[in-house]
Amino acid sequence: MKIGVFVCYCGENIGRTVDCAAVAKELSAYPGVAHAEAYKYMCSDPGQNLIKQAIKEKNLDAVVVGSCSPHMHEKTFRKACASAGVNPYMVEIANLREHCSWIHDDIPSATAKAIDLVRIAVEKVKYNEPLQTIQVPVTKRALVIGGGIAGIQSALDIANAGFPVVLVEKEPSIGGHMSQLSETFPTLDCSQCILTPRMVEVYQHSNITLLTYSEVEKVEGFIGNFKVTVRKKARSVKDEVCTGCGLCVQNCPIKKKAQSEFDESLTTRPAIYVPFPQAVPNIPVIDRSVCTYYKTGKCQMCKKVCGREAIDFDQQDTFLTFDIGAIIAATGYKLYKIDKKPEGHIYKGYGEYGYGELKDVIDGLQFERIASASGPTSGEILRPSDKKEPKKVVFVQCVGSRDESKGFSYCSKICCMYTAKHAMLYKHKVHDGEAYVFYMDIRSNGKGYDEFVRRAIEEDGVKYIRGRVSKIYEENGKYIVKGEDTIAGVRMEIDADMVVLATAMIPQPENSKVAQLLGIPYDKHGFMQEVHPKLRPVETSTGGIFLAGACHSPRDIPESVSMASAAAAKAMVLFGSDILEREPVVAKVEASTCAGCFYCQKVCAYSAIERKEIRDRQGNLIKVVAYVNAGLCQGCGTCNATCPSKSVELIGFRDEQIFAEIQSLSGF
Amino acid sequence: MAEEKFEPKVVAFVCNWCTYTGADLAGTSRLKQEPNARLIRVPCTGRIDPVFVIKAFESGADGVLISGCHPGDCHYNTGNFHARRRWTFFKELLNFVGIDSTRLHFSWVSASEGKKWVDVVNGVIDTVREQGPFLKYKEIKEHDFQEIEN
Amino acid sequence: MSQHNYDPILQEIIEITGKDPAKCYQCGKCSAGCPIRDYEDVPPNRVIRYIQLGMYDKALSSSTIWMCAGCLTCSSRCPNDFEPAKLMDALRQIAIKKNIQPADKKVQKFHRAFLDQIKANGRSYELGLVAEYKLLTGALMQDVDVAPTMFLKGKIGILPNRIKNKDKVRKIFKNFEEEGK
Amino acid sequence: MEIGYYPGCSLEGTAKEFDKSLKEVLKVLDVNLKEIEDWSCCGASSAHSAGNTLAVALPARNLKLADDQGLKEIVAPCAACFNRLVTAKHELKFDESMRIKVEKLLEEKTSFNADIYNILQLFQKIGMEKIKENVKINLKNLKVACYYGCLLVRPNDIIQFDDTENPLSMEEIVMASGAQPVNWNFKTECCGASLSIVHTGIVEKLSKQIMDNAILHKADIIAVACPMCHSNLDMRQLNIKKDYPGHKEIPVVYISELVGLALGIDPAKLGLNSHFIDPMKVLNSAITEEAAI
Repeated sequence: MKIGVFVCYCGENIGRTVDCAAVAKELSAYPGVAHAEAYKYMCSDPGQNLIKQAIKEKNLDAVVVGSCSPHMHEKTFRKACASAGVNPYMVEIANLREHCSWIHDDIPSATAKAIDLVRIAVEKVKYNEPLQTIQVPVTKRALVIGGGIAGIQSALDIANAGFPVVLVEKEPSIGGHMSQLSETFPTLDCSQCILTPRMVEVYQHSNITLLTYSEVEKVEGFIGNFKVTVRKKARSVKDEVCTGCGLCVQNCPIKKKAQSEFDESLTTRPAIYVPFPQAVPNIPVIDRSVCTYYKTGKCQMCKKVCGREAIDFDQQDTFLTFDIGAIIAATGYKLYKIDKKPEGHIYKGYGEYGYGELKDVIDGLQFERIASASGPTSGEILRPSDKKEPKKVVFVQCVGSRDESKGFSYCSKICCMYTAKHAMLYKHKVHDGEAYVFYMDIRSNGKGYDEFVRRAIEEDGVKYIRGRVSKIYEENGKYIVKGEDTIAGVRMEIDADMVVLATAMIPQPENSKVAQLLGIPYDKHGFMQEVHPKLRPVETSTGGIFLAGACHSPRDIPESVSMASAAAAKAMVLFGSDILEREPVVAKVEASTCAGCFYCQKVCAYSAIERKEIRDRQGNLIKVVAYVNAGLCQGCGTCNATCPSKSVELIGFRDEQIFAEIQSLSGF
Repeated sequence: MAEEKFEPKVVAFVCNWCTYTGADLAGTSRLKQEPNARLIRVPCTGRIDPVFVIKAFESGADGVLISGCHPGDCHYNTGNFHARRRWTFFKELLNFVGIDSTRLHFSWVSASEGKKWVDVVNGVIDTVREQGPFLKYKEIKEHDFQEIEN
Repeated sequence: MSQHNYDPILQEIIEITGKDPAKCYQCGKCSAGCPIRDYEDVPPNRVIRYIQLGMYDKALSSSTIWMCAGCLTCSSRCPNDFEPAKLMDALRQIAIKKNIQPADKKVQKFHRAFLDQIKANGRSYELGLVAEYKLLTGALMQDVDVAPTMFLKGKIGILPNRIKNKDKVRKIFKNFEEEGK
Repeated sequence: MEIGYYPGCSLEGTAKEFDKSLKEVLKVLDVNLKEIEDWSCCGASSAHSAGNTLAVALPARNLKLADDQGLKEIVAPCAACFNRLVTAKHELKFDESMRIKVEKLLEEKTSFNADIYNILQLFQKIGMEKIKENVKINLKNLKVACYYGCLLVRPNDIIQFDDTENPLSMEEIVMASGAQPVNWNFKTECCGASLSIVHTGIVEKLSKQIMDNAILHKADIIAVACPMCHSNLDMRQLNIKKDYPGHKEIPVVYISELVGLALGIDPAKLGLNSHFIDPMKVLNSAITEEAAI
């Protein structure tokens, strides 16, 4: 093998502390090195030409460049060499700048180290092999998990760009939490009025396959080539026949047994139900846990009244599989409940606020339902216990959030704004009512947000008290709220008629399960993790999987929508080409020595190790060996280090390459 | 001990994403370091085979440093976790074969911890300098290994 | 532990309490739930604030540190895992050492009388305690209406219950006083 | 069953009936108390005002005595003593430097193996079934507010006993004794504790709030497990009646007295005659009504 060594002065950056000429001279005599020279700026055009020229003149088949960090210019030099006919993976970089000249002062020792560093690279490159980038085809269909506002936005964006989308929602209707909201800050738009058209658009879009009351069951494959299995849960109603007339719902005799999920348990719903009037699709579902038929075999009232014979008590779950190129997780959030948690739970409940047992101490979503025109009180502010109008309402922020002791260190971000909105809505509806807000800090950093909070204080007369509440208890139908105004340094004890707690936003409990299905990391709370917090905020560490909305972290509607569009854009970038190119640094199994122990499979974080049967010509099974799915492998090499029989090798970082590097140091 | 000044040789196996980049940052920040360490870049600490360490000592290293991402920060999700599990077992093995395991060092240095990298590297070099040259391996190699082979 | 400050008093506080006052984010939940809140001259959260600002004299001379009943309601409800009650302990200890006189000396005197009783007898002896406390404070007439009933009901012994190895307990006190020097 | 006993100073003085009633009850429930010989004061709330090491050293002496006398488990009925003993054990166990300092004060090695129980834990250990089996008198009509105070439940991470805000272990014992616990709001509010002698006025106000809440929730009687709570609620009630005209009286008894009564022990033997607010009227009427039915 003929190796060329090129040492860069990097102006003075390397040259000041490393005697570059001496390095080149030393290396020119090194075994295997056919050419060595130093130049002022190797990355410049003349520098690159120098390399290309040497390759041609000396017939080099490998190149080592002693320059800045490979993170800077490895790609540059690989490209230059490729254009001169040397395989780009026959190029190695010795980091003479960040790891040598910039961190040392003494010229002789820095020069000696530089020589070592170049030698290490030369030894490695001797064992390099020409490699080709991996090319994989791309299936141009997206899967969106979660039909809240984020999922809806992603699905519509991708569908409108002309690509097919499968949208999976676990509830009977899409819409998510946004459909429960009364009005939205800071404009006080009616939430349903702006959301419903989008829901309908999803339903009618020719590019969108909508699967409600469905869950993702299995995800196999890799970027551009996922195979996804979706479980369509049995609705007990044939969706292709049902017209959504609602007769079954009206006639169901079970009215009070089930709490309405949509109304946050403030009302009950029948056993056969549509979550809310604007539901999409407008097809009911039977809750088998409360339906009389599933308990006694009797009733069948819904079936009797249905003119279309759409009720199917024996319906089974069905499974659908799709070829998918990109996946967007938009699984959303839920609100933390303050009730007592079992021992060892990561969160603790709020005993000082009554563990959720005080009837008129409600959470933010419950207040939304009370304030909503479509809610149980038709928008009239009435407290749950006795349906009386509360004349004094206390809003408490940061319940759970920013409370390390209860298990949350983070700020839930949206509560400052929705609390201001709640207090405002209350004052608009109950003119002689008093509204108090206990807060720690007001975080209103959004367009028009701070103005909105000021409006609540200045125009609507909401009283803001800076301090956390220590205890809430009931006495004679009043709720005693014990707090302190830390600005005035005075105790504040308020006898409220109703208390609204702005409880923390936490991920859906299924979040971590979905993350595991997708093979993406999540934090200790269950929020899914992006690959880089600044520059790659919607991408995950698994190629082809993107994040949208509150499954990633607490966020409000505009932020969820923009993140959803960003995730859609990332998916469409992928769909922009037919073929994907990937670095060839992946693991490879030597089947002849593989003992089939599958330790590699256990340590692989990407499920890239598969089982492969080896058969003889007659088709008899000889053994089962490990096989690396190059599409999934990310090239960490953990399998390589784990393999007891040394049958897995990480291309580009094979054992003999690293041994050669170590060996080269025996002289230093 | 001999009077002549002993300069230790330290081989550092570092992961590409965290520590290598952290060391780059130390360079960009011009944070001075002792020149006794030689870095070998691997994609992930999970890639580091215990044999590499033995090989390094065999090649004349007086100390070995392994450094990767912080727990939970691994670029490859769990590579460093597997590495850690492997090493707790491996330290015992080193002692067993007669290599003083205090010459093997571990640290977590993230891409943003240039200063920490300098402290780690200088710390390891100083510790090894105090321990003196590592001669044991040569002895093992000359005697025990031969015996095993025979 | 953060290294934001090498102030010796702050260091002492951290050593006694095991918590850095920087943890407190001034939410005021401690003050909101403090049963003695109406009788303190400075709300507990402000005592912490004074420490955060290095205004130790203001904290050490407040009545709050002596009024604190040690009920630990604040510590158990603190959302950021700080322990205000422990801080009050620490400030009392520092105030004694620095000989800072509180506005209200009664609590300090009570604690002294209590510990003197243990030092003398190995156990606390309520009649002796009340007698000594009253001598220290001059509040001779307080509780006169309750005390006779207590005697009648056999609730106050006439003689202290002394333990056999009083010297052992005294030694603890002696060593403790030495430790402070 | 045999168990070590650390009565603490109060049980020799103002809380004599706590000691008396506990001993009577345990006789019926087949538990043998073995008092720690030569025990000394735990330092209560005063020692930690003086210094952390003193606050650990005083209880540490007693923990060592217990170990030396072969006691594997000890009960400290006084909530303050219980709290100090458990805290000291925790510090000795998890804070090496504290242990060394304390050993300097004691001039000997520490030893702290014995398990420490409060009186509610002791009853849990004995078992609710055992109490139920021995109940002789029906207290069905007696409504009891269980008052825990501070020191039984806080700090939760060290004490690790029941819920800080809404504990229920005393309620279980009350139910096992046949009486009815009421649900109320001030179970773990502070009565002012050691401020009793110094700032009597404050303690009276805090105690009054607690009693008023118990009365509001229809309690006939308050049960406690702490001598300080008891003296603040019972003894101070005399003054409260003077200072707050119209104050409605409510008797305050130790949980052991209540259990003893249910077990059919003579009220005088339980010390029920030595309270400032006589509980017998309320107790008798609860019992008589039942007899009439």
